[in-house]
Amino acid sequence: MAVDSFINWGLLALEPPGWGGVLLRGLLNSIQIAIGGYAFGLALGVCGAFGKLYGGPILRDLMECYTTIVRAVPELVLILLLYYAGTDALNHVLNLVGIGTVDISGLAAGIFVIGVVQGAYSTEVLRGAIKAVPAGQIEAARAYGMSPFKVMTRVTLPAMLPYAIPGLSNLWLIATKDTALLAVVGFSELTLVTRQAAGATKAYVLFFCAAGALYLALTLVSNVFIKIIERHSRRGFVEQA
Amino acid sequence: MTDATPPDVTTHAMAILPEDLPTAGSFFKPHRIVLLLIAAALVFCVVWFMRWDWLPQYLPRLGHGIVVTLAMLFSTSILGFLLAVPLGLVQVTGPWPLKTLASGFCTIIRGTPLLLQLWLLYYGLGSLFPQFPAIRHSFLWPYLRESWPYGVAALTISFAAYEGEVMRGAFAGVPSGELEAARAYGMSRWTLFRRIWLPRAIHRALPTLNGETVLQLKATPLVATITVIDVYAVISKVRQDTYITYEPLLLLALIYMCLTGILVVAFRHLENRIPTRGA
Amino acid sequence: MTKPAQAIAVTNLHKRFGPLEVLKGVSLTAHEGDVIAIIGGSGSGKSTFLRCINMLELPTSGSVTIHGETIAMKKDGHGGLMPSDRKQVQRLRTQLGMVFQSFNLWQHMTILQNVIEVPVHVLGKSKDEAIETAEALLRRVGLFEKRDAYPAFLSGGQQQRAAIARALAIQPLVMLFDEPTSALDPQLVGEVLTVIGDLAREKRTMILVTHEMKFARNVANHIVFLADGVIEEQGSPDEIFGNPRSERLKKFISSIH
Amino acid sequence: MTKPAQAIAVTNLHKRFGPLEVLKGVSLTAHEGDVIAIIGGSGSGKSTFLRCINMLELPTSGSVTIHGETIAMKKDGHGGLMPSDRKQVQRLRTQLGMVFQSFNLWQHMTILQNVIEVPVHVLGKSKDEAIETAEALLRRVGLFEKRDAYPAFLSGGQQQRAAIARALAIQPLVMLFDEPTSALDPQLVGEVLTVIGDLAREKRTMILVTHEMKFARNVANHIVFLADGVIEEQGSPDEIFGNPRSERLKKFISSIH
Amino acid sequence: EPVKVGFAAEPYPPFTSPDASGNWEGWEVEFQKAVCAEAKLDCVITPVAWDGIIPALTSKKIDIIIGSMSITEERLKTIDFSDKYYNTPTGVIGAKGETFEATPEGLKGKTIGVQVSTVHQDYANKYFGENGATVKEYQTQDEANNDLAAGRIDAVQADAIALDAFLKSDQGQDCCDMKGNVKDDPAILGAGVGIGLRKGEGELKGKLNAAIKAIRENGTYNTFSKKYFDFDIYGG
Ligand SMILES: Nc1ncnc2c1ncn2[C@@H]1O[C@H](COP(=O)(O)OP(=O)(O)OP(=O)(O)O)[C@@H](O)[C@H]1O
Ligand SMILES: Nc1ncnc2c1ncn2[C@@H]1O[C@H](COP(=O)(O)OP(=O)(O)OP(=O)(O)O)[C@@H](O)[C@H]1O
Ligand SMILES: [Mg+2]
Ligand SMILES: [Mg+2]
Repeated sequence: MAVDSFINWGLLALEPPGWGGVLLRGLLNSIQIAIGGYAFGLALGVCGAFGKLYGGPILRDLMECYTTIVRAVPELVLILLLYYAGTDALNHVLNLVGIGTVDISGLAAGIFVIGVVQGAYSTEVLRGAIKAVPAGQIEAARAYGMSPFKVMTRVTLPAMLPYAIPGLSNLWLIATKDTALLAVVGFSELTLVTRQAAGATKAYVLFFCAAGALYLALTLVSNVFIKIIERHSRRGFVEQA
Repeated sequence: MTDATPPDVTTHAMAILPEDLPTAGSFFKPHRIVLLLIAAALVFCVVWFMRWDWLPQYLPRLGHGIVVTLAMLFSTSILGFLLAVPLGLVQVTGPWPLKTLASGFCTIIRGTPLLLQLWLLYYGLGSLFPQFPAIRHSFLWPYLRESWPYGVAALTISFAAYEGEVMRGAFAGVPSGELEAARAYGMSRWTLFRRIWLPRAIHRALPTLNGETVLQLKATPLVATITVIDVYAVISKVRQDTYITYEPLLLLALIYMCLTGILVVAFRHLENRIPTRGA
Repeated sequence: MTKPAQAIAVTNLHKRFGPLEVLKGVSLTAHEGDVIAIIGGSGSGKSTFLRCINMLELPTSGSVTIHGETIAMKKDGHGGLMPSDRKQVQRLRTQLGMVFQSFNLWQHMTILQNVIEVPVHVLGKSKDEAIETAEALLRRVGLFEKRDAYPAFLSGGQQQRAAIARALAIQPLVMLFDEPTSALDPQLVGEVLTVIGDLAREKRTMILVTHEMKFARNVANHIVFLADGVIEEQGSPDEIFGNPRSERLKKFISSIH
Repeated sequence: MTKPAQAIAVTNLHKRFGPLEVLKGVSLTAHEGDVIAIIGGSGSGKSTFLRCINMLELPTSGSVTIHGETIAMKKDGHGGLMPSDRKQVQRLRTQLGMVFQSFNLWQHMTILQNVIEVPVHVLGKSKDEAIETAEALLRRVGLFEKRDAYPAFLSGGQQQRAAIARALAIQPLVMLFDEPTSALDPQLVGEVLTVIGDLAREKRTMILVTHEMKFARNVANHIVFLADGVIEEQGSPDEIFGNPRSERLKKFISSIH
Repeated sequence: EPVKVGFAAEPYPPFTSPDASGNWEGWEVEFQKAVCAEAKLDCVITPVAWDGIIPALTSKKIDIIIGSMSITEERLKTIDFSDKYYNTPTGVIGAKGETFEATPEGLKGKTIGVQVSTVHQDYANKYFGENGATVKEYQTQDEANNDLAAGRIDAVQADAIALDAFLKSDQGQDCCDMKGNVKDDPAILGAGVGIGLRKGEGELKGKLNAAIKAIRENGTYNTFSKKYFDFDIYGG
């Protein structure tokens, strides 16, 4: 019987009673969270990397703690902790400053959680990339009278991109896959809706394979864009064999 | 003559590595004492004001859970690595059908979430097995009934795919001169592989292997979602039994930090055994 | 003959790296139109001296005056000095066109973008105006055709000429050259020296650290021999090369030939 | 005087890389105790010739005989040859001790492990015996103290001496050296040449490609000048250096001095 | 101010199950609609992971739980409950062809699946686990049913109604049948299912209690219950 449903392609139809539409909406959710979390993580990462490289000793140690903890604790545990404690703590803080509680949507919480995890990873990637920029390039900028902010925006950041892009693109692929972990907190992204669909129809193999194909497609499409971005960022660099 | 390949940037960004450990000498600085005091106060608050009365009752189970986690980690890393070597090798020298197969395998596994692979194996494949009486009555059934074989399989496959990529790079990166020297002294292909190419590739890949193993540790809690009782599952149970939200999770984070720390220190020892010069 | 205005005056400059005192009181004045060549053995502190002038290294003591304006310094609490007014340093740096030994062109910009970067983003010139000046400068150093290429695709000599154009684009009071040819192979040295020689003929104020003695002799009107952190001897090229007095300088010159 | 036995005989060797014919029929015989130096301009095919002897490059045509045993070859279907018996090649290769320009020591093994690797794992000697021989060899090349160091921690000259010990450890009939000193800076060249000179004095059969003409003249008993894929001239050192006949050799020798 | 109604994001027929258009349906969904309408609350349904449903409540991700949550002593330490809105017996199912009773003796040596952090887990541990059975915990009821069908476990203990719905499904019909109800133990199995809410929200609790009472009295409760059950689910 399960063998029948395994080849029952009708279950994947976009319109109900097919579950294709549900899966696609789940995928959309996953992509939204991945994009949001990635962008938030990148912003954290830029601050983190500069904090770690140029901050005072205390800031540097705090950043070190942040990246160490995130890199030592499984994402799944972090996601649980942040999902429950993070929003709780945020509301506590808001309460203290007297703004009152805010209603944190699952989407926002998901973005926050993925963002915090990604933030630590991209801190490390960006820090490595900034350190790879030849010191002379930054020195030259200073020698011609650029202010520290100008040095950062005009030279350091653009010059480190080629070194950062491979790492950052891997992080993007990781972000898309980490959204699956939000299934354990009941957020209806692709993996959870897949499980619901599979549970409701008992066509496990079909739905898990379908979801796998969607994730894979997302990865492959991302790879195409990554290639383009990489090529663009490496203009000005002699190709290394 | 630097030969220490830096670990893959992403692995480094995601996993603590031996080089991240502070040395005792560089660690103590004036402001650190203040930070340590604040941290100590924080820990004190956590211990004092939060609920820990459940802990003694669950200690034996936690111990058991840690053993399961470590068993998962070591068995899947070793099995995965054994698979990764041929996966990497055929991508470097194999005939094209094998090459395509291996790189396709790596792409697919690396392109989909581990959680999904785990569920596909356990709920998908696992629910197909009982429909075949031949399987149901074979000697394998007592194992196929359990959930841990599926966890081991999924983690092994995933590790093999990630490590296969690493080994591909490592095999390709062994300087051709060293292989040529081996050939010039009359080594057969198998001796060359066993004595020079493989150890040299592992030597090169060691920093990345370290990182990937830490990542593998971080992936193990996923098996709790298919009813394997690892340390994560024990903590879930504590939470569900007691309805305490944060304390068990904090303890869990601490446990994983300790496990990671131990792993990293072990790797530092391993790395120091074969010195490499340079950056 | 009235003396031209002072361009740079360095007074009693000391610089210490930890236990090592690299500069032990160096004073030097450059007037407008001067071409000063600094020579000396490896590790004698030539680069450090040049980098102290535009505060890429902070001196331990002493003062630097650019066009009559002394850089305001304060104690940094570790026995050294630091600029008390960062804005002032940034402003004065735009009067010093530094050319580095290793070019230090910005790799993510084309040659033209490299040259207009500072005029547009630091000096606040309009982009059109900057491009016009830049193209004239690039034509002058013979790189007009390469203006849209990225630095990595240029030969060392071309890169160094681009770096010179970049420094000239800020219309500096003084050009500082730190061994501008020593990262180049002999074939490429010539093209860069030609450009610098042209600048000297135009009476552009320059301070250059160089190992090319023949070139220094031809181009500079004043030679400074640095040894062990002090100015061991200085004077006109003919004095220095034709009639060296100190033992050290004699030895240095003989070792070069 | 009876002629010593033939160690290596190469007959009419051709080697083609795609459209480029690098070796156009080279024949050479080395008897036991011969020290043959191959000289020639860059790209003349010296390395290729040496690598063809132990089949690191497969010749397009021609034959190689080692100690009277000819390497059996068959057509590879692309217009070249390939060994018909891989085992034979492996066996004969253990009679040729190749020393590479870039050392090619195995980086994951200590020096001692490098030296005993082939005796133990290819020749099947006992480990103790291999260690004994290896230590004697290392003592001879002056590296006994370094036997437990990894190659990356040795200077280039030390690495090359270790590579020579590794090649000697297989007790080869013939040592093949491919520019064993050209990856070294001048200071380090001396120590390696001393070791090779010692080997020559012991009447060990050697074929060496070198750019050190003075050394070749002192050490070799036969010089081969390769040009454009053929042996342009060969003879005793005195003939070659004292009385070169061909125009090319004359030009080559004058360009070296 | 909308009230967020939490329940487990997993199929739990006939109480809650998703359909292919992503909507949730079932008896409990209708009950929730009726209560909210009666109490004039603006309710939004918010599926969450069962495992984290109480933390979600205390951290205000949801405001009330309408998710077949039994009222127990242990839970009352952390959260508050409305009056019960249904109560059903607890059953045990097993593979067809196997014959055993839903008693400690009958289940000795067997592996019995329960959903984690349910009253059934506590009950099974106390009555079966301590008498020679292996209790295996599942994150969702669906997984437990599924593993029973796959032959990985021998029995499943749960709410009799939920089990009944499973037995009526294609999969359940093929594999399993009801082995009977377990002996009641109100101390563990609780006093029925109530709406969970945070402590100290007396006003909301009052509204909900009143609404439950009202729909019971005005017949709404019976009307929608008839669609799903042919007996009185409210229980005695
Ligand atoms: N940042 C630094 N930290 C410590 N020591 C330094 C630093 N920069 C330079 N030194 C030391 O200061 C001394 C002078 O260096 P400097 O680069 O000025 O020499 P130089 O005259 O330019 O030599 P060269 O001709 O080799 O470029 C050297 O001994 C050098 O090692
Ligand atoms: N694997 C190869 N594929 C194609 N061409 C090759 C290959 N190896 C060598 N060649 C070409 O063969 C010619 C001879 O090379 P070879 O290395 O034998 O010269 P050589 O005499 O050793 O020169 P040098 O003194 O520079 O080492 C060169 O033109 C080289 O480019
Ligand atoms: Mg210098
Ligand atoms: Mg060669």
